[in-house]
Amino acid sequence: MSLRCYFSQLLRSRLSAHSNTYKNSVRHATYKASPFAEDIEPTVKYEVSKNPEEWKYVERALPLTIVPQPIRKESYPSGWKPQTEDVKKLPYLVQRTKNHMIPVYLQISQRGVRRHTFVRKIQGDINLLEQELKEFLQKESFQPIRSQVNELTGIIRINGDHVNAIKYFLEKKNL
Amino acid sequence: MSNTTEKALNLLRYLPRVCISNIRDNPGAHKQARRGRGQHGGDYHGAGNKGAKARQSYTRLGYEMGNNPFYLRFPFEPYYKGHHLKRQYPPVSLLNLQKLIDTNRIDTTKPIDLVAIMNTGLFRLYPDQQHFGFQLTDEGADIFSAKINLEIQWTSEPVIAAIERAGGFVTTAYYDAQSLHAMINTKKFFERGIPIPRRMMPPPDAIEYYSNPANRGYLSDPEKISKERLVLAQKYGYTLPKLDDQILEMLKERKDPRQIFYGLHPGWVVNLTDKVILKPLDEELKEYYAS
Amino acid sequence: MLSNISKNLRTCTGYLHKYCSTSVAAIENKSNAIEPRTLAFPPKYQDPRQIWLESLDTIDQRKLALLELHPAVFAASPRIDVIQQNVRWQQLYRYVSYAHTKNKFEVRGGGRKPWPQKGLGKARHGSIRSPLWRGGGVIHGPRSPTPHFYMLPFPKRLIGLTSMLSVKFAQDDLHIVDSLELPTDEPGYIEELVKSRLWGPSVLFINLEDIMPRNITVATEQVKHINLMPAYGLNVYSMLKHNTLVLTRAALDHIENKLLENLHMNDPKAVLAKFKVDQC
Amino acid sequence: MFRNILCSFSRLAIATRTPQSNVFKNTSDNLVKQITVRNFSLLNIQAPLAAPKLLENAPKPQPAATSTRTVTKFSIRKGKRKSVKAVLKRFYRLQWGIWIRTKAGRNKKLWKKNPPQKRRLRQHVFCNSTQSHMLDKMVGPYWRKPRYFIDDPYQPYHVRNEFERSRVTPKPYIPPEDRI
Repeated sequence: MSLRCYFSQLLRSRLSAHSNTYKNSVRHATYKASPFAEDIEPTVKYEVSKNPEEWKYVERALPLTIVPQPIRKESYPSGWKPQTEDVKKLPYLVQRTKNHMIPVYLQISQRGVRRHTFVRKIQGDINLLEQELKEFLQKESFQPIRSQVNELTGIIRINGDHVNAIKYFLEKKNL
Repeated sequence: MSNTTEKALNLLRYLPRVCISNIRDNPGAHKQARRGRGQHGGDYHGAGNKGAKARQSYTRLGYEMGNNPFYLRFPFEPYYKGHHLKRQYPPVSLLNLQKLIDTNRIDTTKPIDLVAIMNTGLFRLYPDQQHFGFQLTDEGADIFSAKINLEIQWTSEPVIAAIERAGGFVTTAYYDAQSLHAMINTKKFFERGIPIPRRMMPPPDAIEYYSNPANRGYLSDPEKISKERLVLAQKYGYTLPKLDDQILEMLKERKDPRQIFYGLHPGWVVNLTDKVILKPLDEELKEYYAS
Repeated sequence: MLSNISKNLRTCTGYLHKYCSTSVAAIENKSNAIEPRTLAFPPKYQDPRQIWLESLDTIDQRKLALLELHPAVFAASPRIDVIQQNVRWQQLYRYVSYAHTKNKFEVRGGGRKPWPQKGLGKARHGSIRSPLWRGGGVIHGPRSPTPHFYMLPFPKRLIGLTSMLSVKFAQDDLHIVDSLELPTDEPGYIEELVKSRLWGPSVLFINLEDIMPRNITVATEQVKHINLMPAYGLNVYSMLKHNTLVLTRAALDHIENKLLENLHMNDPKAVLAKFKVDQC
Repeated sequence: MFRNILCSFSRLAIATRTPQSNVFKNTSDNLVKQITVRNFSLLNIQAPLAAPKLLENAPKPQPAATSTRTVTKFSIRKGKRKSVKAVLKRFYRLQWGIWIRTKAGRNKKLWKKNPPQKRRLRQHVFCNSTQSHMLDKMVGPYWRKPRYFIDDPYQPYHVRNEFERSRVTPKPYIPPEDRI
């Protein structure tokens, strides 16, 4: 496989970890930043093409480093809804995850016996949110709703599987 | 309006400066790993009085004191026969795909293939465990409404109907393990600085699937595919929507059976630092990559 | 204990003193030359924080402009427990204990049965180096070298950095300067500057590049408690160790951008995967 | 040479332990494998055998290494837990955690069993949760991973969301206005 090694030796000298979008802080004291011992002449003929057209396809193949922001559309068929813009004056906010989803999760433990719902990334008045949630969920369930607020980490833990009910509640309050 | 973070930050203004000596972890975060050696940890060292617990002589898992054990009682059944040979295709549902499009994780102005799905960072694929790409499942078929040019590795008829009713195109394409490794993490592959591998032909038992126009195989004849589109439209009772021309160009884009990435030929070496593509000039290499 | 209380009294009075002084100090008219900071990922719920951009040219404080700081980095919830976990990780992951004990087979001697099994009326023993004996082997003793290496999960290191920066900012220990250029290179100047601006005795200057301007390097050479650090060296332990944290404008942009990008990372698989010790 | 001594030594050590009953059954197929391996292995190429005298060097019955059907908690070479192959030959794991098995005696004495009984014997049935939990412990994580075959007959059974206990995804919620 002479093909593979001659190319990789040639390139290893010039490849660095990754190209950043902002000014890269150069590290002068590490192995990677130190210059390569000596240049190896490639034996096979090749041509270097700087054609921006082809580079467009490479850019398309490369992954994004940051999660893109959703674009405003008139309808979202998948049932996903973006968060409303003016949330400043709301008493509390359930911030969307970096993937723009509502952070309400189901945790199953004790071999499937215990099912707890977690509402994460809560900002603002967490106790008020808890009261409203319990009020809303109590209507549907015959058992009393038992919940636990962790103020420091902004997480509410509710006993029982209420994930989709809470997502409906939050969407109704256009959070 | 009680905001915990604001409350905590205001409180910090009046507390002494946080330093290494005045912080601690949550109570109970670290359990003592010490064993009972002595000074009340001794006596039976927490192992209780005699018996299997103290002598650590429990019976082995599955043993039933000489009785014919449960896991040996039943005759053989070839449930797992050939499990390591059959190809696997982790599922992507139409609902997932629609959600990715709605949240702008996938760009519908460009053809969508395995590289685009893996670049969202939400799916995992292990080619060394016989994963040969993704299969499209029909959950959410009735709400799917996006004009896309999709390339997937396996799919079923109702799914093809759902995509084509929405005005898109779908092709099923085979990728061998080596090309999958290149497509899963494209940045890491380009940084290795090796030529883009040549995509292999499908194995004998898959050639028939990928050359059948009903499955929109990438080896089948395009005319037959357009005929099949009409057949499917009549079967599922929808009319093929008229395609407006500015996205018609994108919808027509297809890969060559030997190609892995759109627009990049096998044999090319991509250099990320100098933003340059190295193309071989050797006759023998060119002929190898083109065949 | 007493020294601790007196130190806190001094810092508390320091806060009061600073408040009345900020309202009086005139803001330099040069602020329009410095363009305001635009925040990536504009915050939705929390409002951005503000901080003075200062300069090291003169001893007493000179405010050049007012900068905005992203609340997700500088007003994050101050997770003291995560900060402590980071400190514990930074201390432990490089610690290798060389403590060593010999077990029964390694202690010299003890191969022979000291006296016959029966007959002497003494207790039965098979070796004079068994753990029961004085000078005998140790059971489950420390074996050298014992590495205490472990990698704290990536999200915890991220939260550690953001909470540490928020704590520093909340306690007025964070200052932004335009650059680390000093007019002179005597240590006296920098010490006088730190004293007059009521920065804590120990100051950590963070610069974007790891090559610092000559003057400040020479000035802080002898002074043990004033240190320089490049932006890529920022860590929770050093920030805790030093009383005041001084960032240059470029370092601030770089750190904030990098933290925000990692908070909105698209493909965290590589980062969340288990740390491969042999990296292949 | 070294390898040869080793397997002869292991054959000798094992010969003493295994009971006589299945000795002959194991040796026949194992012996054949032993001979072919020895002839073609690079290490010890021997001179072609003289014309074989049938009686003296008839193959001595020695048992080969018996396959263990119990759980090995710590293997010799890597110190890791081993999967019990006996379980994988008899049971099949569904993704929501239960194991299925065949019925014992489904091919035995069918002449005297009535049709409903034979129909019941042909069925594949669930194990109970304690048995499934035990089988989970007897088998490594490789076998508990989900598999995505094409046209897999068991594919619809891997998800069982109708029952609360075996549901993995959150319960659907029907808003009050959509309820009938």
